[in-house]
Parts: sequence; C-alpha cells; structure tokens
Amino acid sequence: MPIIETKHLYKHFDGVRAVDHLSVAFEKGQITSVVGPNGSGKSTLVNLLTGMIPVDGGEIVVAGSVRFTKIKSHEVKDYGITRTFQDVRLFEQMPVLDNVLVVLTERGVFASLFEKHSPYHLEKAEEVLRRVGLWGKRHELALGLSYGQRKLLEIARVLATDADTILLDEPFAGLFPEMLKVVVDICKELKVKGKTLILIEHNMDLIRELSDHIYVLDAGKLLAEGKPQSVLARRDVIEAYLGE
Amino acid sequence: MEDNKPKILSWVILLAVIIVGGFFFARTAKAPEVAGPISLGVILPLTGDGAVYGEPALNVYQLAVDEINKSGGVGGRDLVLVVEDGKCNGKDGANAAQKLVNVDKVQIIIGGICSSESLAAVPIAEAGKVALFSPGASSPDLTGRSPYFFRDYPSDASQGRVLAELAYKKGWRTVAFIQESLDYPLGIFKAFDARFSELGGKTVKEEFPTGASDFRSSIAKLQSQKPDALFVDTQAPAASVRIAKQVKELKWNPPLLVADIVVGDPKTVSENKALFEGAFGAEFGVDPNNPKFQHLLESYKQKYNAELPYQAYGQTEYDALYLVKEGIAAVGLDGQKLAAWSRTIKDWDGASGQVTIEATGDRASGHVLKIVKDGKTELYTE
Amino acid sequence: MPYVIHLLIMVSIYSILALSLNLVVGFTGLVFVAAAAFFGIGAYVTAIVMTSFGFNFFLACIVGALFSALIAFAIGAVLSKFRGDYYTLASVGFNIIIYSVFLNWQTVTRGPLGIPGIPRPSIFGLSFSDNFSFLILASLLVILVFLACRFIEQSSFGRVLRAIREDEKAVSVFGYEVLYFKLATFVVAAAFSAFAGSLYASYITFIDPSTFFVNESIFILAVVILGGLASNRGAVLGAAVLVLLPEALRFVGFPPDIAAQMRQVVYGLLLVILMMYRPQGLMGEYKL
Amino acid sequence: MDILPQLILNSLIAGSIYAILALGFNLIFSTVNFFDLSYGAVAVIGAYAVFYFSKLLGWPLFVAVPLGVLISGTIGFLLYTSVYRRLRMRRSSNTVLLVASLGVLTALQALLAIFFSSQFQTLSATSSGERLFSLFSGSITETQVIILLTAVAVLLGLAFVLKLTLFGKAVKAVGDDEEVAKIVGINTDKIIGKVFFIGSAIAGLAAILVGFDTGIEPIMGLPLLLKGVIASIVGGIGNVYGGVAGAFLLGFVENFGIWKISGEWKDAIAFAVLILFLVFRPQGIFKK
Repeated sequence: MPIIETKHLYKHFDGVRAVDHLSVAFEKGQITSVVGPNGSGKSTLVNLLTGMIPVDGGEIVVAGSVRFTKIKSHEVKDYGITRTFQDVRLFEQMPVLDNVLVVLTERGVFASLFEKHSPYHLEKAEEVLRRVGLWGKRHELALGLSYGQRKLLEIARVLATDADTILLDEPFAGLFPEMLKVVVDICKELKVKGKTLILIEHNMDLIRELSDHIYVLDAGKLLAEGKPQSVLARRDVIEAYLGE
Repeated sequence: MEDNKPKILSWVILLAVIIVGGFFFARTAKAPEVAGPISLGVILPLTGDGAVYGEPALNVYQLAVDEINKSGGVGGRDLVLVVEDGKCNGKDGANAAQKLVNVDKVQIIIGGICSSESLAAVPIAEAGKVALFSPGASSPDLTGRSPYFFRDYPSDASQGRVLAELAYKKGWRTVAFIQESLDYPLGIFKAFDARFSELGGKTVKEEFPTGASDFRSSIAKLQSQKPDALFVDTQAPAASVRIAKQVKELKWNPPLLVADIVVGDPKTVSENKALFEGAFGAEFGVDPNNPKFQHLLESYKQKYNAELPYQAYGQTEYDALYLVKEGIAAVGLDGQKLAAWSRTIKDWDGASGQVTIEATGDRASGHVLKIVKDGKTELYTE
Repeated sequence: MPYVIHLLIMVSIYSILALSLNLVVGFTGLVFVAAAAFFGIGAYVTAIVMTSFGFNFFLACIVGALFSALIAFAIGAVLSKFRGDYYTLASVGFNIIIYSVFLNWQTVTRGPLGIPGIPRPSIFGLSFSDNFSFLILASLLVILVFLACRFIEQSSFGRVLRAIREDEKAVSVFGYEVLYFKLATFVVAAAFSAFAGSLYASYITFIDPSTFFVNESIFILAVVILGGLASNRGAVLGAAVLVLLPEALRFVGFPPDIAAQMRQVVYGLLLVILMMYRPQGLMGEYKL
Repeated sequence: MDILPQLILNSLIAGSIYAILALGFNLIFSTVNFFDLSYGAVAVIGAYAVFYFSKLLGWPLFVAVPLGVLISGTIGFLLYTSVYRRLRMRRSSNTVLLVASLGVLTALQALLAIFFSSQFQTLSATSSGERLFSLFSGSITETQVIILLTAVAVLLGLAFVLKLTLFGKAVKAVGDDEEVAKIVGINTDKIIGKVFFIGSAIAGLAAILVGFDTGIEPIMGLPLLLKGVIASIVGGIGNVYGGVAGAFLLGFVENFGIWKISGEWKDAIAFAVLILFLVFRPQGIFKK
C-alpha cells in the first residue's frame, strides 16, 4: 500500500514546468529512489511533498485516504513525514545537541514554554548523535562542523523525529567513504524497522544497492519506473542522464 | 565552564562602570556653599529644532550675568551659570533638571525655554525644593502647576485671544490655520479657536509634522475652502518662511496672521519682506521706548555683533536674571524662599515693562498687536 | 547621590526595553525597529488612565501592558508575513504610524501638548514618590522581566525561537507553527516594553510624542546590539553603557550643542564598528 | 476654486523627486541586493555641498551644482570601499549591512548638523520672486519645472546606460548573479563601485533639487531615504523602472491623502501604502 501518492501533481516557476502532471506512489516500508538529471524536478517534488512550496495543481494522497492540494509545512510532521535538505539546512548558530533537541520537544507554544528538555529527550539525542558519531561534538556550534559532519547531523535530526516516512535529498553527495557507510547502514536499518524511505540521489551504485523501486524524472515528467536494475539499463534513461 | 569567562568579564565591566560612575558623580556633587560664586541652573535647548531659541537665550543670560557681576554681583558674590541642554523635550528636560537639582545643587533654575522642558522639570524642582523660573515657556498647562514654578513670559492663551479679536474686528469670519504638530503652535491655535468661535467665527485647520517641507497640497486644500485669512502657526520662523513662500507660489495672497516668533524676529521679517508684508502678529510687549530694553538691544549688538532675535523672549530672559538677583538679595539663596518671594513681585520695572507675578506663577499682562511693514515690525493701532 | 539614583532609574527603564527587544531581535532574529512604539503605548495608556480615570499605577501598568499586547498581536500578525530587510522596513512603518497616532489623535493623547502631571505610583498607602523607592520598584521590575526572559530562553520555547532565527522553513517542517511562536514572542516583548513605558511616564511625570519616534527605536536597537544579541545580561549591560555614556559626556565639558550631535556620531560609528568587527555585540552569542 | 489641477501638479512634483530617489536607490539595490540606508545621508551631503559652495563661498550655480552631485557620488563610492565592500567580502548577512548602513546614516546626519548647524537652509537665491507658470488653474514654479524635466532626463539617461552600453550589461549580470558574473570575467568590484557612485550621485541630485524647491536640513536624510525606499518597493524592488511608477503612485496617494484626510497623516499614509503593498503585492507593481 502506498504511503504517499501524487496525482497529476503540477508546479511551475515563471512558466517553466518543474513538475509536470506527475503521478507517482511510494510504498510503505520500502526504499524508493527518485533519479534524474539536474533540473528534472526531484527537489521540487520533495519540496511539494513537505509543503515548502505551494502546489499549483493535482493532489497529494497520504496513507491512501488523506487527500490534499494544500499542505502547510508544519502539518507535514503530523503525517509522520520528515526530510533532509539538499543544501543541508542546520540551525547554524546553535550547538549540535540543540539541533537535535529541537525536534524532540513539545510543539505547542504554551506546552513548550513550560517545558525544559527532559532526561528522556537527552537520552534520545545521545542515542542518535552517538549513532552518527557526533556525541563528542554536542557542545559545538553547527556552523563549525565539516561538510560531512553537517550531513550526518541532519541525518541524526531525522532519526530523532521517529518519523515513519523519511525524504532524503541527496544524502550521500560529497561524503567520505567511512561517513558514507554510516549513512548507508542507517538507511538499511531504517528499512528493517519498517520505515518508508524516499531517496533523491545521483549515486547509481548506491541506488542499485538500496532501492526497491525507482522513478526516473526528466523535465518534470516521469520517464521510467520499475526495479532499479531494469530501469537503469534502459537506453532512454541513460541518454537522459548523459544529456543532449 | 570555559565559556563563562567572557560573561564574568562583562559583569566585572558593568560593575566597574557603575562604581566608577557613582564615585565620579558623588565626587562632583557638592554641598551648597555659603561663600564663593552663586550657581544658577539653566535649562534651554541647545540642539534640535529648539536650538534657534536656546542659543540667543544663552547669550542674553551671559550678558546679564556679566553686567551683574561687574556691578558687584549679589552681596559681593558672583553669579555663574550651570547650563544643561533640555533639547526642547520632556525627557531631556527632566534629565537636565535632575542633574542641576541633585548634582549641582542649585537653588534656582532658569528655564526651560520650551514648555515641554518646563513641564518635565517642575516635579523634579518641586521635589528638590528648587525654584523654577521660566522666561519663555508659554503653555497654558503651566499656569498654577506648582508653587515652585513661575514665569515672566505670559501664557499663550493671551496671544491667541488677542489675534482672534483682531481677526473678528477685521470682519473675517473664517480663518484658515496651517499649524505644526507641536505644543507651542497648538497652544496658540487652541486659544485662538476658543476666542474666535466664541465671537462667532470659524477656523479650518491643516496640521503638518515637524520636518515637513512640502506644504503645497495642504495650502491648496485650505485655499479651496475660501477662508478670509491664513494663520501661519509654526514652532520656528524657518517653517513659516517656507509656508509663506509656497503660499505665494500658489498665487494666493490672503491676509496673513503669524505667530510672535515671526514678528519678533527682525532677521526673518527683513529678509522675507515680500512674503510677510502686511502680516499681523501679536507680540508680547516689546516697548522700543523702554530704556532698559534699549540698553539690552545695544549691549547685545555690541557684545555679539548681531541684532537680538526673538526680542519678546530676549527681554524676559534679561529680566529673569535681574529678578533672580533681587530675589537672592531679598530672601537669600534658598529655592523655597525664592519661589515664595516670586509671588510678591509687583510692578517691577524691567526691559519687558512692568512685571507682576500672579499667585498662579503666571505673569500678568499680555500681548500687543503688531504688523509687518516694509520689512519691519511695527506696533499696530486701529 | 540622587543623580546616581536618577541615572540608575533610566538604566532600569532601558534595561527592560532592551531585554524585551532582545527577545525579538536576539532570540528570534527579527530586526525590529519599532520598540519605541510599544514603549509609547505603555506610557500613553498609563498616563491617560492615571490622569483621566484616576487608576492606580499598578493597575494602569497592567492595562498598558494588555493594550500594548493587543496592538502587538494585530501588528505582529501582519509583520510575521515579512522576513529579513522587509520586516525591518515594515516595522519602521509601524513606528511612524503609531507615532502619528500619538501626535494626531489629540482628543485622547493631547497630541504635541503632551500629558503633564502623571502621578507617581502608590499602593496600600505606600508611596513611591521619592526617587530611591522608585528605583527599588524599577529594579524589581527589571529583575522580574529579566527572570521572565531567562525563563523563556531556557525553555524549549526558547530553543525553538533560536531555531526559527536560524532557519524558519526548516523548523516548520519539524512540526512547529512558526507564526504562533513569533507572534507569542512579539506580544510578550510588547507587554514588557509597555512596563518600561509605564515606569517612564510615572517617573518623568510628563510625556509627549517626541520621545517615541523612530530614533528612539534605533537607540534601543543599538543598546541590544551593543550589549549582545541573545544575551539577557548583555541587554542590561548595553543599557547601562549607552545610558551612562552620554551622561559622562556632560561632565567631560564638551560644548553642549556639539555634545548631543557627537553622541549621535558615536552611536552611528559604534553600530558600524560592531557590524564590522563584532556583529554579536559585547556579550552576545548570536551574529546577525 | 478647483483644487484638482493643483493637486495633480503637486503630486507630479513630489512624484518626480521620489522617482529620482528611487532610480538611484533601485540601481544600487538591484546590483548589491541589500538596503543601503546611508543613501539618504549621502543625498543630503550633496545638497549641503551646493549650499557651501554657492551660499557660503558665492560660487556660481553651474559650478556648485555639478560639484555637489560629484561629491555625493564620491561619498557613496567611498562608503562602499571602506565599509560595505569589506562586509560583503566577509559574507556578512544583509541584516549586518542594513544595520551598518543605519549607523552610517546616523553618524553622517549628525556630522552635517555639527558643521552646518541643524537649522533649516534654502538653496534658492531669494525666498520670492521666482518665475511662476500657470497650468490649467494650478501654478508651478521654475524650479519645479526643472524637477519634472530632471526626473525625465535621469530616467532616460539611466535607461540608455543600462540598456545600450557594455557597462549596463555588466551591471545587469552582476545583479543577476555576482558569482557567475565573476566567472565570465567581469570585474564585479569595479562595477559595484561605479554603481555606488552613479546611484549616490543621482541621490545627491534629488536632494539638491529639494534644496532649491523647499530647503534642506541635516535630518532630511531619513525621510528622503524612506520615500525612495517606499517608491522602490511599491514599484518593484530591483526593477529600475518600477521605482518610477511607485514614486508617482506615492506622490499621488500622499497629496490626495492630504486632500481627503489631513496633512498630519502624510507620513503615516506613505507607510500604510508600503505595508499594504508588502502584504498584498510584495513583488511591487512590476516584477524584477
């Protein structure tokens, strides 16, 4: 059963169709990858799914029943969805620990005002930070981290939310091998735990290794879909990737 | 806790600032002396829009103090001025008064020139039992405000009233006002409006915020209401000049009424002859034949090489110092006694004519009508 | 000594203003240039209900804070739509609009005439008419506001604010309704600023619109930035330095007409130098 | 008397001044993308330079006016090289640049007040006796005719430079993406320096015209700046021509506001227009 589906989803920027009547579905408990050349609409799709930008047409269906054309970004969490960002958006001038704690504490205005982080929150933060190897840097400001560490912190933040559906926007790009392994392992663990992963990636080897299903986008349209091995072998897909 | 260091350091700095500051202020504070020069507090605007009044006022004070000291001071003691900038607003007026009362320990403060300065200074002077003597604040709000406050400049109520009566006599029934949004111009308007409506006339008004420079649309709007005369009512002469110029540029030539700050400023009137020709104003009693006033004009010119501006204020400022001198000679240097003494001033001959202070602290007597003729202000007689 | 007390009262008033503005600028990261508007609303409401309706100071204080909060709610709802420089500009706009109301709504505010004769506080026969007791009252309020700000800072709410300052969109994806947080902070800051206004009105006993113009807002912003963004102690430090500095200039013997302008030059250069070399201020932890 | 023709004329005159201001401001903004608040002070410096040369030294206007324009341009250029370039090289945020330019504005205005006193001055030779022209039933002075013509000339001149010269293309490239411009071999620093010079010179020209029409004072920098900014945003920030449309809209709204509401609300009306636009049409009349 698909956890998220899009139906004729449409988005344009100044007349350019970034996502063009796209209908895709992401199965529960699986890793689905979205690939395509730069500018094919992958990140736009993720931004539409998380309410970061308004939808121009079509609809998004969550858990088979909730349909909406408008979603506010702060409501995304209620559907068990969370994400990372292609350009790594951390809370720069805050310590690493606070970057994680902020996704653990109360969401309400009043509730959060009368709450300080509890031992439970701290435990959870420690768990995820240790998982990505940043516990030792918990008091440092996020902006002082290396690029790889920043990506790991973003993954830790996502882990802390315990969301069921996780959208990872280029999680492997620019990582050194040892860090890459950590992230790949985390993806596998998440799948074992029954989480749904949506992966935007360029690393074809990892996509082959991890994905259950892939969608290939080109100019906002669906070019191909299916099992990674078969799809990635298709001539039109390769051409779209190599361009021109 | 390595990151606490800068915080602790800052706390130390803060503490040091307070302690050093406190010490500094405490050291500067001194007890009232029985010998040596007598300190007189002065509050006037030296910066901002009001500075145009503050600067000549300070000159007049200094002139009078020099004269008094040359003739032996008060009981052999010289007078010195402790000057603070009240900036023509309440906050700085209060700050200035606090310093004069509590640090310099003066017994009498001459000021402020502006009503806002004075209004804010009154409670501070009263709490410190210091007399507050204003030669320029004209707000009706100051009437009877405190037993420690008095002034030798009459309340605005009289300026507006006199002009309203003139306007009615001239047969004008609708007078347009273009008024700056400040206390002094508003005070004049209120007094004028009250008297004029009582007589059966009507006012129409456009206000503008301080600092505005384009009045054309306001003027055009007033013009379209076909008033019999236009009252240009601003805090300082510069704005009146701007407005009068724009009125002419719109080819409108109504009979003009202006505030005393225009007719009282020979420079403005002579430099803008064409603009203000025939304008009426009510100035508070400048009597060119008064020998003391003549003496003031001459000494001012001699000392500062300039014509005394705002003569209506100059005369009361000059008198204020001499009144203070007499007061100290009569009852001693004591704020409470000086304030009480002020109420006994009656028909005292000064540069501004005969001064009488009423029980409310206001000066008795009021404004006389003036007209601008050929670049000069003359007494107007019907 | 009374003069020192006077200065400390002024420091207290500006400390409250800086503490509350720091909630908006330092913690939430919104460069708000209309602090003087809420300062003024507090002062005007207090002055009006005390002089015209004979309210007790403390009641007037609360009425002022509520009124200020109410207006902040309306303004905040509009302002929260803006970000960055547009927020700053729009806030300047609101300051000028509110100032215009003080100046032009003369039936209520007496316009440029100002409101004289505002009484000093008293309660249960206890009067705060002398400056020393007033200083105690003002200090108590500073401590109260300081503790409230620290409480906010240390709560989860405070952490969310800082996260909003860093990346509003990212926070919202994690389930926070950013608008409510911004609005709540804004309303609280406005209410605190109104306390400062009440103290000011009752202390000086006379208010007029000129005190609540944009330049006062810029001054309060300079206090916050100098003291340190996102630092409550920094706010108090900034208030102490910038209130005492010009007073010290009085004693140095600058000619008074130049001294006032020199002060403006010093504020201006201070802002430039801080931005160039220490954009987080003296004790701040956050750089603009 | 029919007030309408006069009101339209007044709106056009005010709009022309705002248009010149907006052209310069928008040129700078569209290239560097931050709000340069010192723009207002730079403008007033030009007017004071003319005042100094023509009124105090007695030089003829055809020397004094171009010199004033040049001085404004030079000051703008120097501010860029000494303050803004350094901050931009450090990748400071727009807010830092905004606060720094606010500091520059405050300091420069105060310096002007120290050198020339804070009093109001006029640049025109005599306070009366200017030639008057009649149009329908409204009247307009010679200076005001010059203002209208200058606005048109500046607009056409700037359009020519931006559309048809290599420099204009480089300016557009820098404004679109500074990094890309650098890569294709444009000396972006030099271009931005020139833009600051030209924009500031235009600002100076506007202030000089105001000085001839009504007069100058040191604190007019802030209102001039704000009018330029409002016109730019309303017209479409970053769109050099949009600012002109915004300027005339602002001129008309202000002057008709005086007619229908009242003069004392003029500034409040201007900002209400700004806020309405920011809320309902943030991209302005014309998009960039």
